[in-house]
Amino acid sequence: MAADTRIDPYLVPALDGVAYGLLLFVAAAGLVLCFGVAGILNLAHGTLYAIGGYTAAALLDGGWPSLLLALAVGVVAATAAGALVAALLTRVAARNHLTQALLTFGVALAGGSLLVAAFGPDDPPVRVPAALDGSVSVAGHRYAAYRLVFIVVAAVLAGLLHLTVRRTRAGMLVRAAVDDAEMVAALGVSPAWIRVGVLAAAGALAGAAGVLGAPIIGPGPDTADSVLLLSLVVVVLGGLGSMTGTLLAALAVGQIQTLGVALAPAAAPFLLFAAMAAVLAVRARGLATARRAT
Amino acid sequence: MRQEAVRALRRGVAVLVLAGLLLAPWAVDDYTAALLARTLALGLVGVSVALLTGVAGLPTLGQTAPYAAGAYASAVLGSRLSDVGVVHLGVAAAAGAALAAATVPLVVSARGVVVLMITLAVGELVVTLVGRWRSVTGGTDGLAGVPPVRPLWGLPVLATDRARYLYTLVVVAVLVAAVLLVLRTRVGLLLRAGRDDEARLRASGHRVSAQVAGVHVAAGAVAGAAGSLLVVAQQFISPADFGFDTSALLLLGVVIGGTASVGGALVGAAIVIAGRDWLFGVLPGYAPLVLGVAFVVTVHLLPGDGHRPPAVRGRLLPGLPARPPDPAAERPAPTGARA
Amino acid sequence: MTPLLSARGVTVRYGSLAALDGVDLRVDHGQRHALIGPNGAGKTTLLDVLGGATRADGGRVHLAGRDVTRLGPAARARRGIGRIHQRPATWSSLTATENVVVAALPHAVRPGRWRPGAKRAAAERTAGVMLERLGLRDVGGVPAGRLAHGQRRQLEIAMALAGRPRLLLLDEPAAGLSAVEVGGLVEFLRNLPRAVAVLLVEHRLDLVYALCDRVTVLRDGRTVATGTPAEIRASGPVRQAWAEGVS
Amino acid sequence: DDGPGSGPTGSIKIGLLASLSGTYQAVGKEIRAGFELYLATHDGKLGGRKVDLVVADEGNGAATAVPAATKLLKQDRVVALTGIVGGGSVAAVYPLLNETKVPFVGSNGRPELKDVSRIWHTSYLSDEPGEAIARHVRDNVRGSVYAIGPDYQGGWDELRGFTDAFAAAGGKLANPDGKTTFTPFPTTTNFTPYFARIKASGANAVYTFYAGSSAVDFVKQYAQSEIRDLPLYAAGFLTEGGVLDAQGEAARDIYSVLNYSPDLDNAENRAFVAAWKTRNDGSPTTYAMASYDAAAVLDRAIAAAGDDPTPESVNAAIGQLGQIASPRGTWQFSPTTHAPVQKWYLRQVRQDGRALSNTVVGDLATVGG
Amino acid sequence: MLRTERLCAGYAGGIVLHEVSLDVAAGTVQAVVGRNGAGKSTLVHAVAGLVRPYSGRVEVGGVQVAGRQPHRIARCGVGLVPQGRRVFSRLTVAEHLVLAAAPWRAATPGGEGWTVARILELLPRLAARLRHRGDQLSGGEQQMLAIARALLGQPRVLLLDEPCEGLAPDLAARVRDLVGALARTGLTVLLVEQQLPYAIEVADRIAVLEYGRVVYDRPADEARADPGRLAAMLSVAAVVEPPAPRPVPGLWAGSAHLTRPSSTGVSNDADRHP
Ligand SMILES: Nc1ncnc2c1ncn2[C@@H]1O[C@H](COP(=O)(O)OP(=O)(O)OP(=O)(O)O)[C@@H](O)[C@H]1O
Ligand SMILES: Nc1ncnc2c1ncn2[C@@H]1O[C@H](COP(=O)(O)OP(=O)(O)OP(=O)(O)O)[C@@H](O)[C@H]1O
Ligand SMILES: [Mg+2]
Ligand SMILES: [Mg+2]
Repeated sequence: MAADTRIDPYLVPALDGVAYGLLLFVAAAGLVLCFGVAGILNLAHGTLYAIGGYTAAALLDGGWPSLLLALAVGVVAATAAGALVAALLTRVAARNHLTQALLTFGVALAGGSLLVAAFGPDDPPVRVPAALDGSVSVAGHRYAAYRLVFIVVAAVLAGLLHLTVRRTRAGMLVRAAVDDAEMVAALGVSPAWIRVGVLAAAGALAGAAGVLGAPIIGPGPDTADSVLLLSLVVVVLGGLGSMTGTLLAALAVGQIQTLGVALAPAAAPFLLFAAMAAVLAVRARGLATARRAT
Repeated sequence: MRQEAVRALRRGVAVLVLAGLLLAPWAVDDYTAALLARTLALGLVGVSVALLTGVAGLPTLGQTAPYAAGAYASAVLGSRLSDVGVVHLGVAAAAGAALAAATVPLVVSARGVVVLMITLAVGELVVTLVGRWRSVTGGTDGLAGVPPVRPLWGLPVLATDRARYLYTLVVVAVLVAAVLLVLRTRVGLLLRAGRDDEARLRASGHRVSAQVAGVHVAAGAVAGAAGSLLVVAQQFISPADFGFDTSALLLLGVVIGGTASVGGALVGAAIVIAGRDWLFGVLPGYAPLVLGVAFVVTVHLLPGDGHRPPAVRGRLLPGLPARPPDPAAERPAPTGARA
Repeated sequence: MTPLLSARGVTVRYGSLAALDGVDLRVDHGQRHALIGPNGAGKTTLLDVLGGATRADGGRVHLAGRDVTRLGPAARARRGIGRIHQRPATWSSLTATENVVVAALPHAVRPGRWRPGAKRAAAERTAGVMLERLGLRDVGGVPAGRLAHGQRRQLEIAMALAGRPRLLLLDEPAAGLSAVEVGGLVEFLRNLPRAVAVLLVEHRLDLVYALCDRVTVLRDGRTVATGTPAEIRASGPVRQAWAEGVS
Repeated sequence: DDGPGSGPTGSIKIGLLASLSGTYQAVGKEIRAGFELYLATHDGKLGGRKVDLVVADEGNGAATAVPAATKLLKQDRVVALTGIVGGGSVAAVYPLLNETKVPFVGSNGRPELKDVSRIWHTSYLSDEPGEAIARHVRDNVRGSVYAIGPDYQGGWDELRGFTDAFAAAGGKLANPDGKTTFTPFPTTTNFTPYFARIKASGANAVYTFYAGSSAVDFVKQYAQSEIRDLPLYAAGFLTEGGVLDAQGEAARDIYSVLNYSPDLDNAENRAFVAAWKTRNDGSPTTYAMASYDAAAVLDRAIAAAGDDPTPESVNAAIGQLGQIASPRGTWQFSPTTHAPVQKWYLRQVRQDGRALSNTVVGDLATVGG
Repeated sequence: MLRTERLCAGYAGGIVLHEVSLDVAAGTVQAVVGRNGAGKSTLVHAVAGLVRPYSGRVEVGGVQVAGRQPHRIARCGVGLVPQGRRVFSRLTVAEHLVLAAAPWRAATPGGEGWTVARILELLPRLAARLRHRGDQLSGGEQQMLAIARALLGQPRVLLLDEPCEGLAPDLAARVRDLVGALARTGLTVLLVEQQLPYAIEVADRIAVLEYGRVVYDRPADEARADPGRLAAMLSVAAVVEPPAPRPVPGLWAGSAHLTRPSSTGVSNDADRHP
């Protein structure tokens, strides 16, 4: 009984941490592909997500068909935006990560203000299908139904991504191009088209995440920045390119943001970054001492 | 032949810029002088970012941390000690160096994008701390009414925008010259070598970790000194001066300036920051749009450097370990991010 | 007499694969020692262990009687191990001269009183000599990243020598060198002062026999044989090892 | 066509600094619209002089606000400055105001300042909303109240205003350590862990202050949480302006305290709301109203400042204004704080035609001074 | 089949190749030799499109390809084994083999196509390393992988830039045999080789590059007949005798058995290969 009351208040945060972590994974999925796997630093990722979010806000009317429509439109729009980024990332611009950062940050700045100009400075309301817009009872606590749905969506996405990257020829080409684009070209495949494909696919993922995640991390002037930052954290913590690593990282970040905050509210403002710096530093040390074949 | 011409051209431009900067306060109004002073301070932080990012190959988003440490040390501690600028500079540089030294264990073995994220975290932590330590830093509202300083013992206090600007200019010029001089010695050579291939440097018997730690602390000191200049230029500091967007713009400015070039970093950072400040004034509401488009255009105008991209230590995307580390180490520990 | 270098029971495992499995090796002062064996035998891995780039899972390495097993590559380099890599490793944005200067710096003795730049000047003198000897003087001002493959390999040899090694670890120094350069290399190594011992990994047996006074054959991570070149050539088992290694 | 009593005319430069980009741009745009509305309804004149309104972007805070303000004060040499969303930005601009001796009629953020001789605010002090509602909460909630807010200066002030007055009125906080819970700002987007703590504390009601997207997140998650049945009291910004649309149904029934509501029944407000609706979508917010009032204050002060209004004379004139009729009801500057002494209203989010809106359900206290 | 005509190419630093004209008939091997830095790799890169020629023509099967993007040239049937291996460090050997297979191209003219099975038969060492990543291979293993990668693309024209570098002697010999065999099936080969005797043995024609110019281009028979001229051209002093073309069976035949570690004294016997 006593133990029960001690654990009970943390039950919902822990569950929420899972759902939130999975949302982070979905939001970061596009960036995993782009930066983690293909090595293209796309700082406009958050903007692609925001495109999906605004689409959801504009199209969702509380019914299921509108969800499908929003998903379709959001994915198409974000894919197009991803392809646009790829078009701007010519060979010159893509020559290294820092120039990529410069260019995509520019796209993010400009895209962000265009979105705000189009949709206004306020956070628009998002209406999810009525069946999901409520709370359900979990172990005697109320919990938002929509968040539970995320567990399924994220699991499917993680599996698909893993298969695509590890098992398909396309996935191998993408990884090969990171190592040596010229040799990929010598195999008869255009590295430029790989770049376009990756950014478009990342855009599609971000768009889907934006539509589906809109009820939780909703569209607004800040969305792009916060999604980008969280995604970067998750991707880097996940070890760049490993799907399982990214999933675990997302879950860990989710728990820190919920359970960690519930356990130590006073430390909340420091918790996130302190943990991240510590983990990365420890892991970097691990890598530095790991063997290397010369 | 062509290279010499380019070098001569560059030298000419540098002289022109310097002359322009010296004469500027008599040619422009107070607003522009104040803007220039602030910009120069940020340009100096840009120099420290370039020192790490371009010269040593450790891309950083966290130079705002020693910058903030220097600024607050100068405003709080320096003001109590004396009203002499060089004392403030010393205190600020020491504070910046101390903060950088404290974070050396975090940075020293990380490379590439991991450094980027660790330094980002350090920067955010420092800003959070500054925002909450109200008794000393004035909290999120900042520290207003910092008393003016005199550059040296016996000189009058800096009361006008023009005087403040000239003081900033002199200090920045001296510090940048010092950095350039040091980089011309073997220190610069070793840093560039480390950026290319660290393992080879070790195989030649160099202590790479000590070298990384050293440049990190030195860059911290430069950023700290810049913090003191910000206090002079602006007479007000708040955590907002040291936020993530400042770091990001500085890094981008350094990229525009040519990553590995100290002078370029100063100019690049200054252009980006001044451009933003100026745009906020003249194009209210459209500044981000214009800035964004400007970035996109700039990338395509940047001079290409032949075949090989300038190296970042271990590239931004570090190679995988030769052998997968054991699963326990691979599991990411809990962390978070700013939303 | 204590050997210059002795390695005992060196083992390196990558997962289930043992790249090195209890290898013993002894290099005497001034010796020219060759390490041969089929592809994937573990030669490079052994050099990595000796140079400190790879930490062994088992075994010990002694340099001039001192246990250096736990030292990193930098410390070993300062104790006199010079290294060239199978894939030429140079600092690509530095010029050839600067490469050699950097390699010489930890070992450059500064003359007398401290003067700014004295150490670098000393290193620069060393670099000049080394480049001259390896025939790289013409490309001294070219960034290493723009050198042809063979030039880079020669550059690395110059770098290794600039570090005043007692022991040179050479991983296929002749690979990718043209016939003239190979000739130069052989000449060069022959004239190397006897104070420098050499451990040479090479697939070109002609070079091995021309240069070395001792040969160790490695296969599947084990030493198969050690002896003089004549003994090795005469050995049946070695021939077999070699032939099987490739089929 | 000069107004009667006004001397030789020339135009007069007024600087408006507000967040037109970044996190607070929603507020910034209301402020700009409020000021421009006053000008539009008054022939583009203040005190009988054609106004040359110079607008600059405050951005996200002090770092961008300072250069923009420097430009207004030192390059454009405005006679008076108005606007400014963030309290931090005001603090940052403050030394400049002292240096250039230009009066500032702020319409939103108000930090703690040593010397307010040139600083005026048409908004409120950050601790006043809480102070105004504390007694009401004490009287209407049976049991303890949980206080929670964002962790920055504005949040500290807002919550301190409530907790101090609440304690003075004999109320009891439900927070375990008796202190307000502060959430990292603006990083917190997920409030579920805090709701779990509130549930565990056994509180009977919640008092809070959030604005902007934090407010949206807080309200939406609150409505789906296990404490959704606890009454929620808040400083009015929780449901003010655009955020209410984004919150939708989730905001229904929330109580808030504010110095303004578009449905207030007085002549000034009817005129103001009608004019607003012809030029903008939706109803005006307190931000727009405060900026409208700032224009009104400047209008009267410039008129009173004589033939050649200088920053000094305008500043002196502001001090002599006395009662000001405003859409929020009549108010006046407190001689000590230079912020309004004004009436506060209790509002509840209710159905109003097709949309939800903040409906005034009672008067609270007159606070200020 | 492969022709270059007055081909000029170089890097931002300047011109490296000066009007290089070569004509490689289908089914023959053209060897290119020359000192370090002579421009051999640059020539290979220029043909493959990795270096953009300044002027001149490159024809593959009669089609002018100079100036095209490298992947387009590859699709014309040009396979490349680059100097320095350049295997993909994060891909496993198996993944390399999957990637290299060119699904859009039919089998090589004349021969049956290269399959993974055939490759693994030729290079059995790779079969044991299928799950290793590129950066976990030894130098020689990487070289094998680079060769495998090029062959699986079913090339009509094969560019080999020192394909035997780092290979153990008998494997190197097998690769050389393979080059000859490939040419006999109709493949066109441009072979950069440092070891003159090998080049002479396997090639149909030999060209010498010096400072980016072709200073010698004759049928290999002529070179065989008069190796001195070629050697002089490359100014090879007879410091080291040319190595035996391949390990003859019985190379190390003998009776001496070696103990491990044997401690026979240091012998300074600098004797040479038979
Ligand atoms: N990091 C690693 N992970 C897994 N296996 C490795 C790693 N490094 C080397 N190996 C394996 O260890 C074995 C020995 O490699 P090593 O590089 O020492 O061979 P080598 O004798 O130098 O061969 P070569 O003559 O081809 O260069 C090889 O089979 C290689 O695949
Ligand atoms: N990326 C580059 N940028 C500038 N110059 C280069 C570059 N690569 C090679 N060079 C120069 O071009 C010339 C020819 O180089 P190349 O690599 O073609 O020679 P090579 O004949 O292949 O030599 P090796 O036998 O050593 O491989 C050399 O002088 C070299 O310095
Ligand atoms: Mg090897
Ligand atoms: Mg070559």
